[in-house]
Amino acid sequence: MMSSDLLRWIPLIPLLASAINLFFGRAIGKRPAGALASAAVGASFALAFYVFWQLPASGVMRDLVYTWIQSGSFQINLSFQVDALTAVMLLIVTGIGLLIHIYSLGYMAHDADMVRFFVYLNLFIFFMLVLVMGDNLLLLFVGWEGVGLCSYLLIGFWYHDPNNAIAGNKAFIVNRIGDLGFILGIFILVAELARQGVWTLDFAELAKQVKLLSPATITLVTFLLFIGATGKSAQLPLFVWLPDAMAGPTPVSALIHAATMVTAGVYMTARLHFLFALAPATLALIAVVGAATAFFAATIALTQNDIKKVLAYSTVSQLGYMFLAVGMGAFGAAIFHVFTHAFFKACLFLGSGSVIHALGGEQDMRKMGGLKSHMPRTYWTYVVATLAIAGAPFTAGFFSKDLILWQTFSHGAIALWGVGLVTAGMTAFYMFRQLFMVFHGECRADEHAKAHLHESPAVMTWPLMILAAGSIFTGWLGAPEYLWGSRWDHWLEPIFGKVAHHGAVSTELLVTGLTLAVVAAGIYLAYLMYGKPGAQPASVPSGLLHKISLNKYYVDEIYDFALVRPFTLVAKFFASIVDPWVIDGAVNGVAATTRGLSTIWRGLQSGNVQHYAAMFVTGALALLAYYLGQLS
Amino acid sequence: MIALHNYLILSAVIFSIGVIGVLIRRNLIVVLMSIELMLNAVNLTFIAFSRYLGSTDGQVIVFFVMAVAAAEAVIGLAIIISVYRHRQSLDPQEMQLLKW
Amino acid sequence: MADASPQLQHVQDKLGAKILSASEPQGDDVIMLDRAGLRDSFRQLKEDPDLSFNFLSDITAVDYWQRQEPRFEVVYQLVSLTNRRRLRVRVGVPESDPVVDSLTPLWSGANFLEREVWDLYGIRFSDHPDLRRILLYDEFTGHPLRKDYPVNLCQPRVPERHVDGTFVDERSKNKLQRLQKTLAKKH
Amino acid sequence: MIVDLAIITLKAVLVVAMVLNLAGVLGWIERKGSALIQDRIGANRASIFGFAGLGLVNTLIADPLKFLTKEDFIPPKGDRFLHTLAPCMALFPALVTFAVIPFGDVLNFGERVINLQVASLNIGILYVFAMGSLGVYGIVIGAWASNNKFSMLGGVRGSAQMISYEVAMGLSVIGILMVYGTLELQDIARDQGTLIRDLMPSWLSFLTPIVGWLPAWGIFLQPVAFILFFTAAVAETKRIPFDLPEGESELVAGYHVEYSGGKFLMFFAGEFAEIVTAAGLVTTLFFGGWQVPYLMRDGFHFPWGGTLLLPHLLIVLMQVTAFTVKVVFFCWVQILLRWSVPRFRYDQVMRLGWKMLLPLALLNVAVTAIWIIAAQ
Amino acid sequence: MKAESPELPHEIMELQMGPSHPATHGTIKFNLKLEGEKVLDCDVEMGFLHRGFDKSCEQATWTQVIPYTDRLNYASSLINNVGYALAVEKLIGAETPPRCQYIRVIVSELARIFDHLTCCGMAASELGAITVGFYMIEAREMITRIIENLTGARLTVTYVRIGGLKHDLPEDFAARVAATFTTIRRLLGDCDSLLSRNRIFLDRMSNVGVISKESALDHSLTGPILRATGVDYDIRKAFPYLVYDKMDFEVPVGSHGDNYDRFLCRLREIHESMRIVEQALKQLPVGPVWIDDPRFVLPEKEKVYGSIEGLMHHFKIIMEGIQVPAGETYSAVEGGNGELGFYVVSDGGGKPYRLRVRPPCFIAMGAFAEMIKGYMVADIVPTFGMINMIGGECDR
Amino acid sequence: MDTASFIFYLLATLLVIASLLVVFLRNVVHCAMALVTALLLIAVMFVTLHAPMLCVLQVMVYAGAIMVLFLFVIMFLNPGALEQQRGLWWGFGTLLAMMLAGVLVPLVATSDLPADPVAATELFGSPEMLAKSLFSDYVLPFEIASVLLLVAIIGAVVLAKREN
Repeated sequence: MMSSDLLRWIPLIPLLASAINLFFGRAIGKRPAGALASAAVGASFALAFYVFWQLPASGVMRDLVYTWIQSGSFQINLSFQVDALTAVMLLIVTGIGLLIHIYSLGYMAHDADMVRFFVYLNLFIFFMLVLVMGDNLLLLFVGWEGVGLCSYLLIGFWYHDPNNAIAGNKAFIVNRIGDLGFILGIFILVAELARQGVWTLDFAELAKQVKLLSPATITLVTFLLFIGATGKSAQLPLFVWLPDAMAGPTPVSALIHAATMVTAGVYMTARLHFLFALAPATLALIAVVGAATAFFAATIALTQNDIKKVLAYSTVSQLGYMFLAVGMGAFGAAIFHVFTHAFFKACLFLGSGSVIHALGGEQDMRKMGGLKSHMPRTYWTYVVATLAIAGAPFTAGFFSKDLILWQTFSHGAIALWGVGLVTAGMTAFYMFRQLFMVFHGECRADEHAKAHLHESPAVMTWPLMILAAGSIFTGWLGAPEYLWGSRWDHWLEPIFGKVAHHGAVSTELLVTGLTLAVVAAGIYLAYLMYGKPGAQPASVPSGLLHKISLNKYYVDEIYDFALVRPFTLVAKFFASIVDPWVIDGAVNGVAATTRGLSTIWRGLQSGNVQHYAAMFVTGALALLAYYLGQLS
Repeated sequence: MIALHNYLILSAVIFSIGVIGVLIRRNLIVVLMSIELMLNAVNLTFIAFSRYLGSTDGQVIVFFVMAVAAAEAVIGLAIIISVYRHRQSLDPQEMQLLKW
Repeated sequence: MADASPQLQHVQDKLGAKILSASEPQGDDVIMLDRAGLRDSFRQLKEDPDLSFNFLSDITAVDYWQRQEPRFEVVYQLVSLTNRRRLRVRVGVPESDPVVDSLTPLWSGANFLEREVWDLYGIRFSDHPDLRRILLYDEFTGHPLRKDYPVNLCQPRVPERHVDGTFVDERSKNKLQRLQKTLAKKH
Repeated sequence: MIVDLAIITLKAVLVVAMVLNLAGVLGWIERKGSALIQDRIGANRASIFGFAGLGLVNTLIADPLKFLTKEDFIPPKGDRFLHTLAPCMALFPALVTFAVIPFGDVLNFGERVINLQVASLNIGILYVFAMGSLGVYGIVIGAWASNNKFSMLGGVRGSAQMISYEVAMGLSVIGILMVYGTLELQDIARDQGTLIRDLMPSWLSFLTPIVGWLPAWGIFLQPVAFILFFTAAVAETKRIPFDLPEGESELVAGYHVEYSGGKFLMFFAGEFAEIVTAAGLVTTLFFGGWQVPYLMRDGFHFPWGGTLLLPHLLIVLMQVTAFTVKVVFFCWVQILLRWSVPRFRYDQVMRLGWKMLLPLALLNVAVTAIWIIAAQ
Repeated sequence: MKAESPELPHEIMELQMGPSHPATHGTIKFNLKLEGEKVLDCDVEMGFLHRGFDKSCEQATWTQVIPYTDRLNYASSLINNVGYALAVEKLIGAETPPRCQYIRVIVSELARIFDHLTCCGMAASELGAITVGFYMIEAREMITRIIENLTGARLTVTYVRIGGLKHDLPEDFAARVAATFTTIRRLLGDCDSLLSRNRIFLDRMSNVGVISKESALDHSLTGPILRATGVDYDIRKAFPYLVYDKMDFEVPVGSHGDNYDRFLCRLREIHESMRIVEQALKQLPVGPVWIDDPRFVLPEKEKVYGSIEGLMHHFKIIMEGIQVPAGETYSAVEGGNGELGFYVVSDGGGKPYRLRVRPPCFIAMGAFAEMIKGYMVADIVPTFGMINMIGGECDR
Repeated sequence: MDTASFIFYLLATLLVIASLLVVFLRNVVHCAMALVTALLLIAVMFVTLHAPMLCVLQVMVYAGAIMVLFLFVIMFLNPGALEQQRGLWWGFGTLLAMMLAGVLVPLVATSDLPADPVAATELFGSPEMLAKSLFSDYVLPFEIASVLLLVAIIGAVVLAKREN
């Protein structure tokens, strides 16, 4: 284990920048403030890269800042650690973060509150880094809550529109439900370990001591932790907040709600893999939830018309894939998908942002089309990213998704694999649907928007291009054995152990081929329905299923009907009956009683300080006398 | 040599005398001064313990007590001035706004 | 009167009937003013842009006891700083009703000067804000610059006045009381 | 044991006698000095059997005699006890402060090594401030016990002024303490025996030929601190331009307006003793104390090479003389100041203390700290 | 006793400054209302030095009044002499010979220098700059010596007579004056460098005791206090008397009306006065110093001792006084502190029927409360100092 | 009786007397002066307990600053009248406090405490030692104390300032 004071600066630099912008941002101006924020993340990225480079093959770097909580033998440090897993996450957070900061310089250039935006964004980076770098569960939880806060702030960034504020609230509340599970899990974990005489929340220590726990406890703990993950990572049934979160600025959607924060659940499970690995029941549940989420979200994405909503549901779907992998125990594959997904999804979001930017805020795909010629760079990067997410061969998505599907298949979960396969096809379909609706065909935008069509500035397109490149090449790190082999698994080996390879290469190839076929079918279908010259994207046949999908399975309505309404009713009942009669009655009754009694006792309340002091002394006297009596 | 008891008894006596002042004096300034006396009795205890246990901590705490006493005196006297401005009196027994 | 200087003529034209008489002894411009509406006359002298006697130099009085009627004359010295001219204003005040309009509303400087005239001549000034004795002490009887004030008159001795806020100790208080008693016996 | 006690007593008596005598002499010097400045003759009336020539001696005796034979007036409504106590409280701190000021290096007397300082405290300078802060009581109590509004105003002014300037004074000394790294005044005085070239950091060695020959006196190392300290010290002695508590033309004589005779003499002597103490402090902190440049324990060692060995007693004598001369010089500076400048107004004094001296002192501390770190 | 008003009366301290207080040189008393050290209100109580000047004059012959005038503003007694003589001469209708007029100008200006040096020096020393005060007193002492040499007295000179002067200038007068002025200029230079640009002194003087131009006129202020506010009202220029119209001098005016401007005005007036004296000495004509009118002029001593007519003449003038024609007049000169006016009423007898002095510092004290309100206790010292209240003149 | 005991008992006697004077004198200024005396005696006691630094601080801070502040306020308010008669309450309060002493004294007297001081090193109670302790182990309380003082200053200014 290495120790390095360097680590603390990785999160601290963005925090400092955030503080500087918070206090002096207005003074130093919008652009310098943005540049400062970007530079801070850049510095963090450089440091992270340096750390990544310096990281010994099997080593862990650690930086103890100070002891945070010291209570008996229970000690929580404010300390950071970097191991292989964290290093990857670090690079994702700071790297993608940097690109998105730069992109935001262009995207937010006309916003009056740009300084505030960067304050939040830097703060988010800080918390995300705390989340991934914390060496104990409590610190992780701090980061977890911190990113939740930043997410809330950024979703409601344009708080003048009440809908945005409501979306922010929704995200926050839904996350709370998950967090409740999460913190309960932590409590139970601490309590159970403490019963065994171990007071710790350090990951390293936990990994050693986890054997002390009974299987039932582990299952309970992991289940509760997973509830937290479903909240943060938008899994069934707590996914509803993510699509609404698109109310925030697009760079936020790209950074927080696609690339980094929502993958925190995956990261958490991976970080605690030693715990989850001991809970097969939870893993099974995770797998089922993951697959179901993937499928379910994909079906919704098929019909959405809002460019960002499609991407949002696609994110939920992809997160489902990740959890599917987790459920299979293939943590490495899950993290790999997190990694590749970060690139192409960020690219897609930023591309959509570029489109929205060009169209002056228009998000409805039915009012787009034919943008290919107007925005060539955006278009081509978008194509690359779409291919990647769809799983076209030799793109990043191909490798990572294929790995997950293969792991599922090879673990024998054929049913789940089937779901995944269909989802892959649907992914290809809705992504290409989107591509065709946005960039191909005729332009359906209104005249005013048309006149302003333009390619985005270089600060926005350059990140796009870098991300597009990443969407292709990052996958090559994790190529299957039949190609050049996975460096990825090798890298994560010290954490997750050696990846076992079941099944024959031929089977694997067969499965891959099957996947490709389904994907190709999806793409073709999309072409037929939306991309073919003469297709009318706006008037696609509508049936019951389509309607259900378009309305997102009425999940919000169901929640509203099943949960919110009853709650409101109960609340109304309490407000109109219980509160005025029972509670107020009790309170008033107590007050009346008190008043009655106090008429007797108020003689003591002379209002004279010295009388009170005398009573105080009398009390102390009594206590001391009692103590003296005990002594003798 | 003097035992630690002696210091403690002395400081207990001083403390009790301070309590008398707090209880009976009808001038807020003297009440505040009595509180200072009580604080000093406690300080003496700390120093005596520090000496007899060979630990610095007692002295450090007395240092902090002094800082707090300074703050307390400043605020207390400022309050007394305000009170005097409004009520033209320093008698705590005349200040009975808290009386039911 | 007929050969009045242009300046004096001007003043006469402006004030008209208020002027009882005008003369120029030793080249000074002197006017006698009517006691009634005195302040208005002075206001006109001060504020009329043609006259603009804006500077009150002095106020005093003369007691012509048994020489002329009215017995007192209050004498004002005015200066016009703009025209560089002086004007002396005399106002007759009868002994029976020694009251003159105060000029303090017009010139703050008149405050002390009128107090002095009151102190020494006993001429009162109506509307004066603070007509107290100024040079003499409060217990002084009579007004010494009147011609009928005997030069060798004895004035009452007065004990030390106790002013709130000064410290008078017991010993001095007893002394004072003794003094007051002896004084009371004498009078 | 007995001998030690005797030596300490002797030192104490010597120092108190020196301070008191110097204070008395200063009374005469002030008269004569002001007369010198103002083209007057000055005090020339005190004579012994018609012989006025020995003005110093005569005045030294005549002044206290005159005071002591005057009526000791206590205001009838004043507080008799405190009125009597106050002058003692004013004089006492001024006298005892000198205990920690060294007036020479060690005196070797056979086997015995005598430290030429009454009390060697490792908290030396803090003791000075502690005693200084007690000096306020003389003023406040005297002012209150006189039961006079003018003295009350003077007392209020005095207490505010002294507390304010104590802060500035304390902070200005911090720089010196940082440089010499000790609170003990004898050590500070000893440290000033080195030369600047010994303290010069290597990256400033090119300056050594220019200033290296200077002794490492506080004035060269902490010039700003000297100005601040001296200003605050003058303010602490309550003399012009800081004589607000007395403010003779506005408050008559301020806090000692109701004092006469012997008690007034004590206030008077206290003020001059404070001058001497202030001069002693300035000398010790900034002007090498008893150090004679280049004079080491065995003789002169000149920076340009020469050495002149001297007998021990002569060296001690030179040191004590040097100290005395420096102290007298700074007393004279204060007297000169008193006759040269007008008096501040109360608010101006406060403004100077809190808005000028205090920030400057803080800045000086910060700069010194940076310098010390940089020099390491 | 509970105070109902939000004003906090108990915090207002009543302080009685004077009549024997170092700041109130001359006897005067201020009843101050203080809030902390801030002056809220000031009531001036005067009259402690009241001698009954007016009443005394009514009992003395016209000539016997002259020593009384010495004691008005004793710092500039020569000006008082001159002012009184001018007033009586105006009533008589006599004009003195040119040499007499020149000498009167010279002595007036010497007295003015004396007065201003006293004022500035005392103000400085009251502010603690005692050395500067002593320098100015030293300069004043030189003037005193000249005056002593001329008149035989230092303060109460009684030099001017109705219709002339006690005697002509001594032989070496011009040389003495020249030597003295050199020294005074050097001393004033010292004072200037020690004081006028001294930061502490500036802070104490400037923006203290401010009175506006309008308020100053309203309060009938004259002299340096009025001129410091920017009004160039100087009797010597506005209503020239004697031979001031033949002199080349400036009237220094200030701009702020604060103590510092008053101080500077007085300092510059000293320089102007020295210029006037030098000019007058240069232009001094030869001739008699008495008017040629036996009704008012004492006969020469030889005649008094040598002839019965002379003796009778002398006896009549001394015992009955000169017979001033009945009438009344007002005549003003520029005194040290401002317009020094004499209102003279004669009933034709040998004694004044009424003699009124317009005392400039009495009137200035009327404005003192206005000047000091809102400033601090310590500001009373320079403000009062720059008014230069002289008890003899103020209370008479 | 050895010297140390003699000094202790002398100081203790004086201290008790001074404390009683603080509480029972009727004139506020006299009370304050008695308190100053008590504080100085405690400072001396600090010296005998090897805490010279705190002795100086006691003199500087308590006697030199806080008590001057008290005097300042007493003079500022200058409550002319002496305190009113105390009546019954007087006896009751005194009795109560005496009872407190009656409990406290046996309580501390019977506890098991070291009878002899630990041999003090040269550095014990010196500024260096105090400073080291203050700026290493107690640096956070130190900072908090400084913030507290700042707050006290601001609070005092706000409280004592007159509204206009």
